[in-house]
Amino acid sequence: MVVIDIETEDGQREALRRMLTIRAFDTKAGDLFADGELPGFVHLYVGEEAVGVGACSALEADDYITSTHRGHGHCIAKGLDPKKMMSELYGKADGYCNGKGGSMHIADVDAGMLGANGIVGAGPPLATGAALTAQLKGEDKVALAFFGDGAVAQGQVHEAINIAATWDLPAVFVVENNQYGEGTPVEKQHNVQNLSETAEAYNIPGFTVDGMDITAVYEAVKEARNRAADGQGPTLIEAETYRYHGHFEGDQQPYRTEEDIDIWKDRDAIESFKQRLVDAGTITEDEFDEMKAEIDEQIETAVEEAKSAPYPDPSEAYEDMFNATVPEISQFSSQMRADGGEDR
Amino acid sequence: MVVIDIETEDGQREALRRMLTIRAFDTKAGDLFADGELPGFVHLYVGEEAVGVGACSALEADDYITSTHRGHGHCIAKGLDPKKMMSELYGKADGYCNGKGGSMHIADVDAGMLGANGIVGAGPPLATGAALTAQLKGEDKVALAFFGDGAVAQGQVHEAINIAATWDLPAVFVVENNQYGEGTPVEKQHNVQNLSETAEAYNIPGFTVDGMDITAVYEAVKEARNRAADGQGPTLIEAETYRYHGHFEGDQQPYRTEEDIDIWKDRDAIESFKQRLVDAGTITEDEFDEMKAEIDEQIETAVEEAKSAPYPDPSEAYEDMFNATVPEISQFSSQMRADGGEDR
Amino acid sequence: MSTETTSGTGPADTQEMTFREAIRLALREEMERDEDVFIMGEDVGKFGGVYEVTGDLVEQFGEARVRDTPISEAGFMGAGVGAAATGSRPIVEIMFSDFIGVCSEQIINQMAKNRYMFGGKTEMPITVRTTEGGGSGAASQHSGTLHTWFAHFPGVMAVAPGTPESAKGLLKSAIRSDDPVIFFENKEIYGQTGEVPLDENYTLPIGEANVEREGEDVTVVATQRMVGESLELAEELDGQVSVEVIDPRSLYPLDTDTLVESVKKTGRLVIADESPLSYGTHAEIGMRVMENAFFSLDAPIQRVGVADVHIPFSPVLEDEVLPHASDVEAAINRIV
Amino acid sequence: MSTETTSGTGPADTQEMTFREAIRLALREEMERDEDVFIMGEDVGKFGGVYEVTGDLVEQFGEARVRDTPISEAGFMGAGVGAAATGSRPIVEIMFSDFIGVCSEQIINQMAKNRYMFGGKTEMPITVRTTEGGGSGAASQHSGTLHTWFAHFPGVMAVAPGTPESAKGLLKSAIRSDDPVIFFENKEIYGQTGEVPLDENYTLPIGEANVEREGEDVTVVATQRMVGESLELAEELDGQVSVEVIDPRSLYPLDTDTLVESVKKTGRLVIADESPLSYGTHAEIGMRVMENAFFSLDAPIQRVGVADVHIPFSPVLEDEVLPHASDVEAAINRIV
Ligand SMILES: Cc1ncc(C[n+]2csc(CCOP(=O)(O)OP(=O)(O)O)c2C)c(N)n1
Ligand SMILES: Cc1ncc(C[n+]2csc(CCOP(=O)(O)OP(=O)(O)O)c2C)c(N)n1
Ligand SMILES: [Mg+2]
Ligand SMILES: [Mg+2]
Repeated sequence: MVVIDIETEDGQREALRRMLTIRAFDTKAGDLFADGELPGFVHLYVGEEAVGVGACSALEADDYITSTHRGHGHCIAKGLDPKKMMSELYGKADGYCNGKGGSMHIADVDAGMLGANGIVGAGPPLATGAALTAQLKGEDKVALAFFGDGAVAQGQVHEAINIAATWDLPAVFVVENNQYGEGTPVEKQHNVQNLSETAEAYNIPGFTVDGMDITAVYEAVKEARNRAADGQGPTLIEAETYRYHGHFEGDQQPYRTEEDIDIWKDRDAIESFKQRLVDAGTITEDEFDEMKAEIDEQIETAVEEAKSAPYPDPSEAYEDMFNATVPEISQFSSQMRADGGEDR
Repeated sequence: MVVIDIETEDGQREALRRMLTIRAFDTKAGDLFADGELPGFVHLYVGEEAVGVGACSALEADDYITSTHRGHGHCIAKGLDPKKMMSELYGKADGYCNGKGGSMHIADVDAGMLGANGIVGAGPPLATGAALTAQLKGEDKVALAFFGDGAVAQGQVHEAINIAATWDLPAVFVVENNQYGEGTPVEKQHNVQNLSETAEAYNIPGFTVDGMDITAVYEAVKEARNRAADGQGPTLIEAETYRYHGHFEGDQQPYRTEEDIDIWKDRDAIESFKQRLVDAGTITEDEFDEMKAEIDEQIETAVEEAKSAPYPDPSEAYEDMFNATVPEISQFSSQMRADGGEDR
Repeated sequence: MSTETTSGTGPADTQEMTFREAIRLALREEMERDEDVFIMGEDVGKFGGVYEVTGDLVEQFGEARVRDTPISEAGFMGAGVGAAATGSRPIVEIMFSDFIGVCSEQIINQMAKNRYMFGGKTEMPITVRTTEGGGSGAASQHSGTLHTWFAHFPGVMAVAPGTPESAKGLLKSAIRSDDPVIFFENKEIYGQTGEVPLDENYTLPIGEANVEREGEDVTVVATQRMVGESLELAEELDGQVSVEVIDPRSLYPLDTDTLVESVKKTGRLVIADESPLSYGTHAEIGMRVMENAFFSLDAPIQRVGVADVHIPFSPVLEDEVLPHASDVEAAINRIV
Repeated sequence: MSTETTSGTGPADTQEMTFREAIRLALREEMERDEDVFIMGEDVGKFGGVYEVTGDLVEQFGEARVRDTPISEAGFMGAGVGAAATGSRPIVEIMFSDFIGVCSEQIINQMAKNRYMFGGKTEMPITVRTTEGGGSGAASQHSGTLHTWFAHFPGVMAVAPGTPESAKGLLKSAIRSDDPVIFFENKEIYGQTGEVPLDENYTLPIGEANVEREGEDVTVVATQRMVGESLELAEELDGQVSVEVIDPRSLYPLDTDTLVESVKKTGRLVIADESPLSYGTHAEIGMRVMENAFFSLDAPIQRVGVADVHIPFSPVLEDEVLPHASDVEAAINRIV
């Protein structure tokens, strides 16, 4: 992973680029899904870009993140390659998971990305475990878990934070409060006003930050990373944000109106960050447009390449279950394959 | 269940009687276990009597409680019959569960006692559900969950409290902080100083009370019950207490010393409550001794009767799985029984 | 498909509807019939359920009885158990059976055990509805078939119907039952249609298999999606091989008699179910038949299922691992 | 019992020890051998484990590597998965397998699926140790036998040894394995003794059954406690019936070949395992044998297990439902 030093101008431009890449990637993914191009579900990160990029900009290259079903943004923020991501969305052999994972399971463990995750709340315990490895081995690594407002109601999230807090593990917990868990608003899921109040239950620092402001996210996570790396244990950060699309593509969204969405769009994170950079002279309008065009083209190319990439061979469905060889799989599968191969 | 009005002298005497009954019952159970009389595990409530009795004194007859593996005290506090409890500990046919449940599963749903429970943290969701029934049916009933300090680290406890808080259910959550989960001290399980701080995560009232003082427990629970019945939602009460025995009988207790225990014994809840009643003239020393002797005799009788009571017929092992008849059970069991019946 | 009804009304009283609609109808009728029935789950209310099963029920019954929950399956599964123990008759929806690992404790140690542990002194009238199965590119964490776990675990009934009619009749029985029932809905057949009795008292007993099609040469015991696929295959093979197709409908209790009777007639058995093969539903069905029709079997029993892998994302891979009619056909060919 | 070792040292290098001690020895040796190995669970440290398995290990390896946890099985199971994905080799203890319902999500959706979902690009070197079985009056929530769940669920290996020697050899293999292994320890045999190789490199391959005793008339496939009971029974029956006793040791993968070979010789099979019978371990073993030795079977396969009930508390009831040697004997008598 290329680390972004967001305190430099280069870093700021790179952060902007990643936010734009997420937006372009996920907008495109939404269109492709609507066109029936992509199988399964896609959950888009559009609107929430400042959270993923702000948080990852505060990490070091070897740090870990865990992600969610809404994971594309985290992947790009952590430096993953949109091309291999797009191929994965298409289920192609050159995707991150060779087509086995799809949108909800993109991972690149070597890059510290421990996996998107289809199970709400499953990521934080994994981050606690990655932080435990770091503590046991005395490595200067931190594990950051992204999870949603809805996930805060999951038992295993509670358990993971409590363990990390009790053991002073180098972990950072980032709640992406995008105001809804599917169609259920946050106030129907929790009794607290701010989800950062749950930090009180673990006697760890808890902050609510503006998730539409990349700098605010960056600063909070930076401080949390420093604490964590220092042996002072985890921090809980709630980033208030909003998803512009439905929960998944196809969601009719009976639970909110266009106007509700517009209120947040008016505070769009990319727009405002860009404006700040323009005002500061870090980037010009022209450079910005160029950057955007470049990214759009990058994504177009990714789509083209993904489309034309080969599917995995069907036989690969029976590989990768175990490191060891398990006779059951080869026996059962060779029988299944011998049978009906042709008319599938 | 006979409700105790602890604000009357009769009620105070009855509360004292129940505390003494718990102490006598569980001390006896410990002796019987040591003598190899009782199968399985027994977890004793000795030392914690003020919590169970104080809390149940604040309930109405139709209210529900859920309990734990350390449930004898809750049973007696809720008015269950020590005789049927003792029979259950012996696995006899006239026990509360006809011998099927044993110490860890005593229940009397009609009396509002929804069951001791061998799974740490499993009770609070059940209490949330009982409270939900009350809310849905508009009944004036409250459900109170007892659980340990260790259980606060369980995900389902978090989920249960969050749901009850979000739905304003008539529930009361009572943490019996006896300072240990098995051999692990509370500070190795949690990062907070007082477990009542976890109430902040649910935006509900949280109190820490002296669990060695029955009045303190009673008052806190009474207020919580009123709130709950009033539609104002749950309260979390931490009662600080101590178990005088090991986690289970047989525990070598490498994690603490006799002196540690003595510090708490000096503040014994029964001793101090008795002293207050004697000072107030509610009971005389003689009356107290008489009460104690009566209870000891009651427990002795319970043991004698339990010993001589018949075991359930072995065939009953195949009953009670379902309300409906399931052919599998009768087929498999009749085969098993036809076989090896005699030499068991 | 049979159109038996318990009330004796004729086949005229049926209506063609989808599997999904049949379930919704069962829910609606039982909620109308019994005030103690309520539904609890994630986005079952205004959202209508991610597979649109609860649909508009919230409009008729209100938010209290069609209740959106926080994402806390253990909490609300446990709340269902506690509610069932205190006079309610809850229906708990777990969006995908793949998620049941977050709340299986409340199922196995509370729901399934209370009655027994308490010496029969309590009832547990709760129904858990959940979805199963691959076929839509939902990948490994949203495509599993887990019913073997709950067919195996004592103290719960496991129902997994293959047709809209069975779905209605069995779900109504599940809701009315005083025992806990886990009701598995295969996502791929939500849109399949069939004639469904409109009689509000139409129920099907849990534990009765249904001979969906009679045949002489081979018995295909098929569940869920495989029922329809096997019926189509049987039609195709008509004239060459005479295939009897049976939907056990309930996996626990399992109607051994109907299966055994069929195999005594045909002498051959293929079991088609989407579970992973090792220690799967197939093995029990096979053993039951073997124990009761050992000397009638003319050929080894054939299992059609998933070859002990997860359901992969890529369409080519997913298609590869899922059982299809072609696999059933190959299995038939091996033994006929 | 065989005393094969992988290093070629002789039988002199064994020592009699209990099942519990054999496990502790395996843990100690692997922790000495590999710094990345650590143990995590409730009261595994100073307390020594409720069944005294970890014992004094904390004194040798310290509290960081023999790590007491909060009562948060999902949290620390998930932490185990996360640790395994990042270079550690954790051993997670779940005190009773009955509790596994609070953390099965992390097993089935993370531990078991990561490698596959990620296209083989990660390893999952984690071992879960847990206890099973009835016989000590621990009642329904502390006496279950749940291994069928994990033998069935794809992506984890399920090991359930019946002797101290197997326990040592297989646990060491489990810890060294880069795949997730769930290691089931029957509580009732913790005190049973046997000769155990002391060689630090003694391991047993996961997936190999062991013929514990050769015989001609009937094959008894027995697991866990039933291994010892069946061996004793075989001795008793010596002269009347010649009983072959096989411990599969690993339920997934299952050594079909060894079982099939035996049944081809004896023509008769009894399967004794403490799982509930319906959809239990027995059914798969039976099906495998039937699929591969159909025409060698001279009599229906017999299953000995628990008749689909929970383990009750009262000693008379518990004794009634648990399988015993007498049940195995009756099963043999039915077919020999
Ligand atoms: C344990 C579990 N329960 C339910 C679901 C279904 N589900 C997927 S995403 C989602 C909403 C999650 O809300 P939140 O955590 O706020 O994340 P967001 O989608 O808003 O990013 C739900 C209920 C799941 N995947 N896992
Ligand atoms: C889910 C679960 N995990 C672990 C256990 C084993 N166990 C039984 S009691 C206990 C300690 C409980 O501590 P606490 O909640 O403080 O209650 P206490 O025993 O102190 O009353 C443990 C770990 C269990 N029964 N259930
Ligand atoms: Mg959200
Ligand atoms: Mg405690």
